[in-house]
Amino acid sequence: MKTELLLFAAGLALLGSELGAGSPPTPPATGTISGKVTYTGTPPKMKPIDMAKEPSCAKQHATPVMTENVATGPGNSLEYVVVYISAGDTPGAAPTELARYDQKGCQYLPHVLPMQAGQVLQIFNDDQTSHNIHPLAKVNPEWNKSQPAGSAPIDTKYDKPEFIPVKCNIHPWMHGYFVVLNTSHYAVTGQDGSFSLKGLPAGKYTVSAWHEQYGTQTEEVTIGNGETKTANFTFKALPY
Amino acid sequence: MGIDIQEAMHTAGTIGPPGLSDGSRLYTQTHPRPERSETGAWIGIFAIVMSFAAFTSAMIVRQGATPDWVHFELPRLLYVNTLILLTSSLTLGLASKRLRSVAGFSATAPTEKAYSEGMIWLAITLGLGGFFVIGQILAWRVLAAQSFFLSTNPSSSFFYVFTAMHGAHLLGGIAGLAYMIRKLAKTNGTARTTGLPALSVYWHFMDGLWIYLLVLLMVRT
Amino acid sequence: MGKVFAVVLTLITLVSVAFFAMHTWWLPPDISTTGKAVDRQLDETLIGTGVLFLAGQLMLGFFAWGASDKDRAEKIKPFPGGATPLVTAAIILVGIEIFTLTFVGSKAWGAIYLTQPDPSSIKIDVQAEQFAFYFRYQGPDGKFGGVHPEKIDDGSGNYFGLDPANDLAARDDIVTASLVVPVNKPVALTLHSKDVGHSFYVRELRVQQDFVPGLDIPLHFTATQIGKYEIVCTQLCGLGHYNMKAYLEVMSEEDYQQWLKTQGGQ
Amino acid sequence: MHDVSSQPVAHQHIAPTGFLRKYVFSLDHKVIGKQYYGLALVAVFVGMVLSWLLRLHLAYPNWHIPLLSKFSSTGAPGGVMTPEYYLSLLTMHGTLMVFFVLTNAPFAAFGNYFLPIQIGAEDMAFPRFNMMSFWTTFVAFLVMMASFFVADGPPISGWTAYAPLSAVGGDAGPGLALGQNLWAISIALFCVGSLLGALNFIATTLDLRTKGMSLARMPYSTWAWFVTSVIALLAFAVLLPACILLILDRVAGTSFFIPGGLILSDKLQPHSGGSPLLWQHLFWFFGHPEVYIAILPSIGIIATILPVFTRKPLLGPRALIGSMIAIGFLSYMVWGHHMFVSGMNPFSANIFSVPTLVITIPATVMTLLLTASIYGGKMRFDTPALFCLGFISVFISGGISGFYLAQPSLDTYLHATYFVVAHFHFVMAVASLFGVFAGTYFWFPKMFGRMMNETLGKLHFWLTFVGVYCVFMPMHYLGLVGNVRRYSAFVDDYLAPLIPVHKFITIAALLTGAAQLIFFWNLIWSRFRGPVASENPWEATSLEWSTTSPPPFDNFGGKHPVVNNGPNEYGIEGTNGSDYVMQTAAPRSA
Repeated sequence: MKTELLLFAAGLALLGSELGAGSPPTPPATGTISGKVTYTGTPPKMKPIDMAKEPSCAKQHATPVMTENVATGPGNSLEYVVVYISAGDTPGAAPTELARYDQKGCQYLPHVLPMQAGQVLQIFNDDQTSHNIHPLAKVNPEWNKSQPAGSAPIDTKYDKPEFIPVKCNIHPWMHGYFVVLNTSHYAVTGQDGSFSLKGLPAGKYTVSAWHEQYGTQTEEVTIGNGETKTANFTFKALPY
Repeated sequence: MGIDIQEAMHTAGTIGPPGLSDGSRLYTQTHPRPERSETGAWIGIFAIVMSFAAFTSAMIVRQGATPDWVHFELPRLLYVNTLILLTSSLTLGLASKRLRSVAGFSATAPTEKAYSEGMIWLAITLGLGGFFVIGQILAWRVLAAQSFFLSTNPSSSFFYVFTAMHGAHLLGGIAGLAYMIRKLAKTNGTARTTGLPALSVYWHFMDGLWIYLLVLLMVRT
Repeated sequence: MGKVFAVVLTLITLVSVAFFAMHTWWLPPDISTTGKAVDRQLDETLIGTGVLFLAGQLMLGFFAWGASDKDRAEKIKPFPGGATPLVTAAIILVGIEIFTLTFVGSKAWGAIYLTQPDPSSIKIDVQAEQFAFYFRYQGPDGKFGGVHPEKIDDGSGNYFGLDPANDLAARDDIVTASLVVPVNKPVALTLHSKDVGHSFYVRELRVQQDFVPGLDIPLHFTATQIGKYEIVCTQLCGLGHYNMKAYLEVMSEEDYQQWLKTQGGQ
Repeated sequence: MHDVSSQPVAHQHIAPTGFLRKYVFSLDHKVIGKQYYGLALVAVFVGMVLSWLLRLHLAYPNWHIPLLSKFSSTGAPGGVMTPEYYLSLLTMHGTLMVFFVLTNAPFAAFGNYFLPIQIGAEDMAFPRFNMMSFWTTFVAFLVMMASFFVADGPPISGWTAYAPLSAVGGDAGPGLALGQNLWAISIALFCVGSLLGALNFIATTLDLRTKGMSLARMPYSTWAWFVTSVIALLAFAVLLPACILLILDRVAGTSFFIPGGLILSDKLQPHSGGSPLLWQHLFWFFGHPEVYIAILPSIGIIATILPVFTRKPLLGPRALIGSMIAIGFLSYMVWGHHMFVSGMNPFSANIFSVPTLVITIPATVMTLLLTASIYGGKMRFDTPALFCLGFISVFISGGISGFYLAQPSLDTYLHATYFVVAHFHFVMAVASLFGVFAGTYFWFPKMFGRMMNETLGKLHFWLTFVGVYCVFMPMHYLGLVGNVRRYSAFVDDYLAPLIPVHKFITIAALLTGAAQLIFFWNLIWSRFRGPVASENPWEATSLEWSTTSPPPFDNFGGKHPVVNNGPNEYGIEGTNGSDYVMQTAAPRSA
């Protein structure tokens, strides 16, 4: 009698497992890597940009715009650091949404624009003056186009991962970066230096943090289902 | 201005065989003017002199501009080439001396001997010209072996530019020489080689030009 | 037809001259110590050439008028006196014109370009680049820092390629995008270019001087009027040429000192 | 010349059969002359359209120019020109006009056609060189046009291509990579073509003059072409080396014109020690004589045509020829006046200024002689005559402004402003083109055997004459205000008030340009419909009028004219009641 019951139970179990296999697997909860990027030492003090040459831009800024090569925030936080998965991630197809880059008040917004290789990049001129976009690409093809006031946005894309400095040949102070990555998991630190990479399946990752002046740092992070791990980066800043 | 001289030339010129000084086609014989190809050669030389003057002044200015001028030893081979080129001028002289009668400057028909000798000398000249050009290219290789390239230093840049320009002009002369030989051979000597004097003028000039360049390069590099 | 030509030509001539004479479009007032001579030179040339222009054009029209509507019978008239007096007259008149212009003009030119700057003048380093001017003051230490092209980085505002890390003289150098000078003080500029040829042109100063890559070119002036003036580039330097400019701000001595204080070094 | 007699050379008497030899690779100087003229027409049309676009953009910067975006979507997104595209078109306008129009039309085109005929020769001295020179120029033109269709368009460094902007390559801006290479190659080719042409002109004038055609008896146009070809021989012989060095700097990494430590596009350039001023010296050593290469032939043409219509001899022909030679000579001592403020030693400015001003003397002499030649004449106001009068007027206007720019002290203010643009357009472009127009209306009957339409001709003259003054006179005023040239937009505060003037100029330019369409139409119409021309419709004296219209293949139908008179025999008792004596007529007992 006992054996029958056991068999029955086993059968049920089997059946259950059969059914389980048949039904769609509930996706394993994805994890997140978040953290804060800070610096030690004294960073150079950012300089005010004199836009007198371009009155239409100058009048858009109550206080002078500062250079952004080492932008810092409260608590030694470091801005404009690109944090991304440099290994362990299998890049999917390029996302359909556009990466938008604005020229406004003779500034590049955002200062650093990360995007996935192959993603469509749209460049807008929101100013009353002509701008010139000159991404100094080395791996990808280099180009240099002017965009008169009120003309249509420029659509383009980059196929190979690269950190591309962008300059405006008409307004020498305008400098920014296109960061083309082989992953869909990336973030740029805000003024508080914080970032978070969401939607990571369980696994072992190499997380890299890149800063235009202080280079790249990496950290190994392993996360399980639904875990949230912290990864902090600290760059050494020099006054000059 | 030279107008009066020209007029004098005319009046002198109009004394020609009777019946030719009228409007008939033979009028030109009554004008003691140089062979047109020879005039052309001289005008060409004029222009070439100007070009190389420009190059030279460029060299002087450039050398004065910044103290980055590196002096280097000219390949020995150049002196050999110089000898070759000088000889070629000599042989061309011998050739035209023999072919002169062919060239229609004297009434006497060319002797068979003069013609064949002249042709040989022409051929030799052509050969020597060819050797010179090859020699120059070898000289480049010598220099390149010492890793002096076109863009290495202004001194080497100018060396290559000068030699190349001269070589190019000389190739023109060689082409002319070849054409002359072909023309003569086809008609075995009966063709009037009116181009020959012009060719000699040009060839000797190329010779002189090279000497000038060699001295310049010796002094400057 | 000849009469029509004469009338049209006369009209064109008079209208053209009128606009010059009335100064409808004219130079801005001069604010330099050397500009007066230039303006005088311009006036002299204007009168001299104005006479030539009127004479030439009106004579042409007059002759065309006279030469028209002749019937077949009429004989042609030779020009009175023939060519020789005409040619000699031309040579003498134009010769005199040239002589005076050269004589006076060379002085006006010399005053700007052939004189040494006053030793007490403020030394300012000017760098032109595609497509902006940047100006460098020595700062408190009265010394310019060394320039290292490879260190130039517009992104971080190091337009001159200074090396404050290792070069103490560079640390207090003041770098600005506007040329600020005190009134009535001699200023000695050193012009050099970061990339291609540019030019320094201030209409009110009556000076223009090219920047030549690889050369340091001196230029000095003294501004006599407080105000804000435009410095523009006049040497084709690339796509942003039209937009390459900066401002010259002439201040009172006090304002200038005040301004200097507000400017931090590197 | 023995071969003429004893052994006729193929080209001389036997007209070629077969289309290619006859019309394309022809050795006949007349065909080659027409080919040059045609090339100049194409070039001038392109150049003119470019100037329209430039003017439109300056006056109405935000106006979407129709079709322009079709032609270049990157250069003019949505029809609005980018700054670099403006400069590309500016460069092409200057280059095409200076080289392919002002050098080709008055000198190469008319010179080729009429120099041999006017001296009674059957052809040029070296017909093969002649053909080569045209086809080299033609290839140069194709190469230049090709730059419109390469990746980032034609170069943006202006027709003067100042180094290092023109020498460092793509880092300096759009159009400076492949576009600038094509430019340099094209100009180098053009030099070769022009050198061959000049050589030919000189040899022809020296060796092929017919019996009795002493230098003193040559028509003034022939004189002008002769002097010009000597100038050209020297000038292009200097520009060619300059171009070669430029090309080497660009493709071979040499440093002739590029100094060290240059940063372009944030990249340290791999050059050292070159001298940018070297390019300027070489270029202007060519560039200034080039001005006279453009204007002297026109002066010669006018001096030849004017007496035909005033019906009286030209005043002081020897002084005129002397002035031409003097100008040719002086033109080699004045190149520095383009560089007063370009960073060369300021002392040399004073030195260069003197010969520059001295040039105004022969120029004034020529102008006065031409003007005075009209006095007391029995003027026939056909279109060529009108363009002669117009020429004198614009030449005065353009020459006068030379007084200003020749003085370093004024050049410090006026250099690189629209005053300069006004100056060289009047004295070089418009004057030279008026010569070409006069020549065209005058010689068209000889070249095509048909007269041009007078009504259209006069209309063309009046619109053009008034038009050019409306376009270029105001530019002097802009210059006085300090309006810098070569700006693709006027963003400076002090330039804003000048926009209305620019609008006026633009409209005037469009209308003047439209007037040229009348000329183009007249050419085509008259070619087929024009009244048949007699041998000598204008009652002129020079040799081309003593042969059929158009002349036979060997110009004089196997005979050689004998010249007994000068070209200047007007207003006298001619044969059977005429008031002139042909050069070929029996010697006058006087």
